[in-house]
Amino acid sequence: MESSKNYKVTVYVTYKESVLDPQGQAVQGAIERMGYEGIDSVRIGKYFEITAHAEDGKSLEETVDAICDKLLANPNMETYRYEITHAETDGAQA
Amino acid sequence: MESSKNYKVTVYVTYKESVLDPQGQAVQGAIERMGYEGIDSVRIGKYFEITAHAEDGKSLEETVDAICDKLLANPNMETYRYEITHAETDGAQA
Amino acid sequence: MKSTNASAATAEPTAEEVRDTKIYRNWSMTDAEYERAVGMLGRLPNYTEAGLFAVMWSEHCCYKSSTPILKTFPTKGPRVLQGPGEGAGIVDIGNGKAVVFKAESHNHPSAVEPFEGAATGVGGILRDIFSMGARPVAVLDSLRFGELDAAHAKDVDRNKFLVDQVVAGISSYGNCIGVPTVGGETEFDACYEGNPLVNVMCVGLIDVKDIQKGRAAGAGNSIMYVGATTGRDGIHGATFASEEFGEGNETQRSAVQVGDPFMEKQLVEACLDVIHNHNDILVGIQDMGAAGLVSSSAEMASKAGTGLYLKLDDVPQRETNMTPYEMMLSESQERMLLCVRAGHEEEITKIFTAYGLDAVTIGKVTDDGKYTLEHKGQIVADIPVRALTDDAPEYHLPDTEPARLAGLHATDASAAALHITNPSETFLKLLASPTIASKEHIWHTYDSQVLTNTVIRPGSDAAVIRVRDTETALAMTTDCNGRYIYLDPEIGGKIAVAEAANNIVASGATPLAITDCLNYGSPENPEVMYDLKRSAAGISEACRTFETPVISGNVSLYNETSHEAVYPTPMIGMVGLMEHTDHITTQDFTTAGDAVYLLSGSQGIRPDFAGSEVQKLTTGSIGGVLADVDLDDIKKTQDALLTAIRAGLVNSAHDVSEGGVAVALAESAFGFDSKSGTGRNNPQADVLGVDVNLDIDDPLLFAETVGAFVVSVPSSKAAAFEAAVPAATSLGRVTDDGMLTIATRGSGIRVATMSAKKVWKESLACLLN
Amino acid sequence: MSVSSPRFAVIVFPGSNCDKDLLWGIKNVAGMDAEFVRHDATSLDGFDAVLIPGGFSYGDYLRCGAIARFSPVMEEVRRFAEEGKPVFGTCNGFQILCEAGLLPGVLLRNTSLRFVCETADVEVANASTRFTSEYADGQQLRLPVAHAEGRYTVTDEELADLKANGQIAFRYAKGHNPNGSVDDIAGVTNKAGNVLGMMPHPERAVEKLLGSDDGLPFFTSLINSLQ
Ligand SMILES: Nc1ncnc2c1ncn2[C@@H]1O[C@H](COP(=O)(O)OP(=O)(O)O)[C@@H](O)[C@H]1O
Ligand SMILES: [Mg+2]
Repeated sequence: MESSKNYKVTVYVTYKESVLDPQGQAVQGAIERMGYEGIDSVRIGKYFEITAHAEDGKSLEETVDAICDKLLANPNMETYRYEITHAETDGAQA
Repeated sequence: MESSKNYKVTVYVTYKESVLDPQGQAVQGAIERMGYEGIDSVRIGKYFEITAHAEDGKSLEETVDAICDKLLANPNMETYRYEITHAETDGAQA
Repeated sequence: MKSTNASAATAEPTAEEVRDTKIYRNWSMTDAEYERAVGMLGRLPNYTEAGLFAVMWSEHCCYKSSTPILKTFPTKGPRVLQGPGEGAGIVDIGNGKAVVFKAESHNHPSAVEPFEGAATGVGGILRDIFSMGARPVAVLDSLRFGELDAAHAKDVDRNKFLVDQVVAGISSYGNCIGVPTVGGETEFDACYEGNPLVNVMCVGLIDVKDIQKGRAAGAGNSIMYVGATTGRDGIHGATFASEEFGEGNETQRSAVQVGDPFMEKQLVEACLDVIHNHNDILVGIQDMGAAGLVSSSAEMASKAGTGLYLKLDDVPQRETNMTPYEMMLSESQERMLLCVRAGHEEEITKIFTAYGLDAVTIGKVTDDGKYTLEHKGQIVADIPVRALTDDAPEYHLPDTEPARLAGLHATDASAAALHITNPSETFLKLLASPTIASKEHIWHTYDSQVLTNTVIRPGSDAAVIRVRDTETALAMTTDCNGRYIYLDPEIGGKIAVAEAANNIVASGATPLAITDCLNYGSPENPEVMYDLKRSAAGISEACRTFETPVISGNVSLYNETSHEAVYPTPMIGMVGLMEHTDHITTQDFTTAGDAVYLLSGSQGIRPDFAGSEVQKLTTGSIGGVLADVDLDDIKKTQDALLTAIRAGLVNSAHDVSEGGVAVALAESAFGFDSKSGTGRNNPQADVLGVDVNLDIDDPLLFAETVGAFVVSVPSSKAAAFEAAVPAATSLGRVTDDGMLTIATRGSGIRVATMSAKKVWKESLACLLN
Repeated sequence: MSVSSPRFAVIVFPGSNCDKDLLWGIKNVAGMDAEFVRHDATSLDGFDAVLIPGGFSYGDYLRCGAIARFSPVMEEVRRFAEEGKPVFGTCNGFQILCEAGLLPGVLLRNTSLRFVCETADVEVANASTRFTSEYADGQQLRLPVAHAEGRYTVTDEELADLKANGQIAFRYAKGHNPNGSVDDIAGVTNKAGNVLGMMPHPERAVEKLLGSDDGLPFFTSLINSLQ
């Protein structure tokens, strides 16, 4: 615990390309009806802001992988990616 | 239209700090029950992947500002930020 | 006519390659079926055509193994306007109105993707109802899951997850589209662990004059596609549903579709608008369900004896470069197919546009009896319509008595009785068992009142919906105890129908007809065929006795995980007609001082422990000889009860089922919130109790005698009730001392109503945490 | 009430699903002159009151009510409200009115994270509005609720304002808050008192046959205020 560092993790979960995204469609339709031009497609995803502590980026990465696979994303229809940055430092990529 | 360029816009919408996020709390609880350690907080937001075309980044920015203010985020409880990148080019920040 | 293979752009196998590689086997088509298709065409089918045959001849689409059995069901009756064969069955309910209903399974999709699987299950059955021209007015869900305690489950977390997600899927779709979910059933048994059952029933109302049929008649008329665009989702979903689960089926997961209840809401309104206001230009309408475009269009042509010419380039597509094969087999949701009188396409398009939907012409009705598909200027399929539909194979598969039966029947079911030493304790454990415990945790998340017709919400024997502009109402329920059928398919089949009828009658209605979902294992297993045949025989016999023809239904086979089949589970959905809303009765005691009676057949409460909850609880397994039921006797009891209810003599009625008479008495005393607006705040409900004396031994408190009812009667009407129902046994009174006091020849039960209720009410939420 | 019966508009958005219930309540049960008005209508001429139904407008796919508020008819509803005429929204209707800024606050996901369908114990917090005059202050009602996003949320200052101005029309009874709303708030009005939104469904409680007619005085209050 003494040696553990603080991290910020951002996880992005989106539907796979082939999966229907009714929410995105609804938003796109609304934008069109509001009269804004130039919006070609909208897809909606989830976005998680996580604060965490770990000994190092490597071990945190393992945890985040597992959490994403099992909980945050549904592998049947979603994909995810994430970024881990040091918190309270200048935000170097882990 | 001839001079219009393609852009990718990513919008992030999150609850303001002061707003209770029971969903984020539930996810955090689930992570703990699954036995993963080191996760200090989870907040959930929305994430929009938009493809758009516009004459230039400036005019697109105006549109995106308006869409975010009026539709994608509710200023009473949410804040947003976005990134605009050129599509089909090397992805320079707009 | 030249029938070329798919365009050079896609590297689809040639007809010869299809034959040589036997790729059709991946689509669950046998070599013999392939040869049959070759024989019908008089040439080798190309890739697209082979795909069409495979999917149209899958169990899910053509019921090739179950048709001979379905033919044995009674399907006719004086009120039946439409029996099996259309999207849903229809029964006349007087006043120019009819009730439309059907049930459908979504077991396999729900096993892999529970939320979307269950949600699209709701969407699918709704389309069956409104495609007949009816407005959907109620949904019921019948669910089976693995056990919720670690001791009896392989993966208890997965089971909990499935319950959570299936319920969330149903609630999300039903609530959003605005059709109340008013009832259902939820049971738990280890056999459903790898293969949960998700059956959904939908009930609709229609004016008889508006009844539609799925017909593509009149050469030259247009075939129009409406609703969502077609994507690659769910390709071969139908054959997927007809395959048993094995370990390595992960890759099938792309067969799952995503539901869009908002789109479907618009689709309901638009379709009903066309049916009600533009019927002169509508020839036929059908939903795109299993096997999507090919199944709906081929069936519409087959029913009208016509042919079809479809231009696939005009099919609205969500993804690029879709092949004919993909388009025809896609199971994208929220799509309908219309046959429209030639020249009126624009009118139709306009109506759909007003609802924010696309409607496009994708083909024409022809008189050549052929099913012809054009894509990118080439003919990609050219098959006689009949070959795909009427001439699908039909199998009379062999059946043998299951080996399990001898062993099960050798068990002495009365052994369960020996374990009951403290009836109050057994009683509380039964109330906490997830199959008996209150399902409030589930139906609390279903909007059961939208459309403002729901008189009785979930929580009583049957749900009740009033029929506007009449004095009548409809009662509805789903029922099936798979354990009984596992022990004895034929008797179990009878019981499933009898229990459904008991629920309808207890609510004050006359049973009208049933729908079913026949959930079984692989038909290639002769033992499964035996279960199927025998339970169908039992169902048929009961349907004759109760005068409830089978007007629609659904077969779901291959419900197995690694060759372990679920209990044979033929879900029965029954609808009854209430002559007057004054007759509406619930299971809840209403008034302290009311006289409590037991109505049962001529034999009273019997030691029926085989397959009972108490047997499972005390011995850990089920077995024994299931006692036969005297259907005529049950019918007599039902008729007597109905007469008493209609005469206004009855304050509450509840049939005895899982947990026996003790649980039935307790549930009546719990005074639940099934009549909207009563219950929780009814100060009486907190203090109601019962003080009765049953002249039986303790264990019989939990015996599951079919056809028994617990009835409460205002004391002022006791004499009239006894005159009307001479067979009723007086047990005692409803009290206001807040105690359940059930005396027997033994020690009986004495427990505070509120503590029993707490156990019953909170158990499921606790187990699911 | 014969020729001069007030006319009610029931707004229909794509995805509204309590529109028929609201029309049935005001027209068939309360006997008023009422009509559906589509989301793309551009006039509310001739109507004396506007009712916005529950449901899932546009699937509620972004935030509840967020898309519906941009429907053409909402411009008219705003004008109508500014003229001091009565506008009522229940459930999704409440959410739309909040999103449109015609009422303060927002409605967030229930703290239970689950959809809740039950008959709620509701208390009349202010019986002097034009929507509640047939009730008494503190009167207990049994009204159905059915929603997943009904947690009424305002800032502390806004809450103080609501209280000071008597804008809180309904509260859930103590201990029976189904969604985690701040201060047990079930329904609020705007400052002027002519716009009211509430999560409970009074239109589901206008017939004894369906369990409760506690919602009927709500509509008679409104009707009386128009005569
Ligand atoms: N999944 C469900 N959805 C809706 N209602 C349910 C569900 N499961 C059970 N119920 C309701 O709970 C009550 C008790 O169900 P059940 O024990 O199956 O009754 P019975 O034994 O009388 O058939 C019924 O009102 C039923 O409709
Ligand atoms: Mg029952």
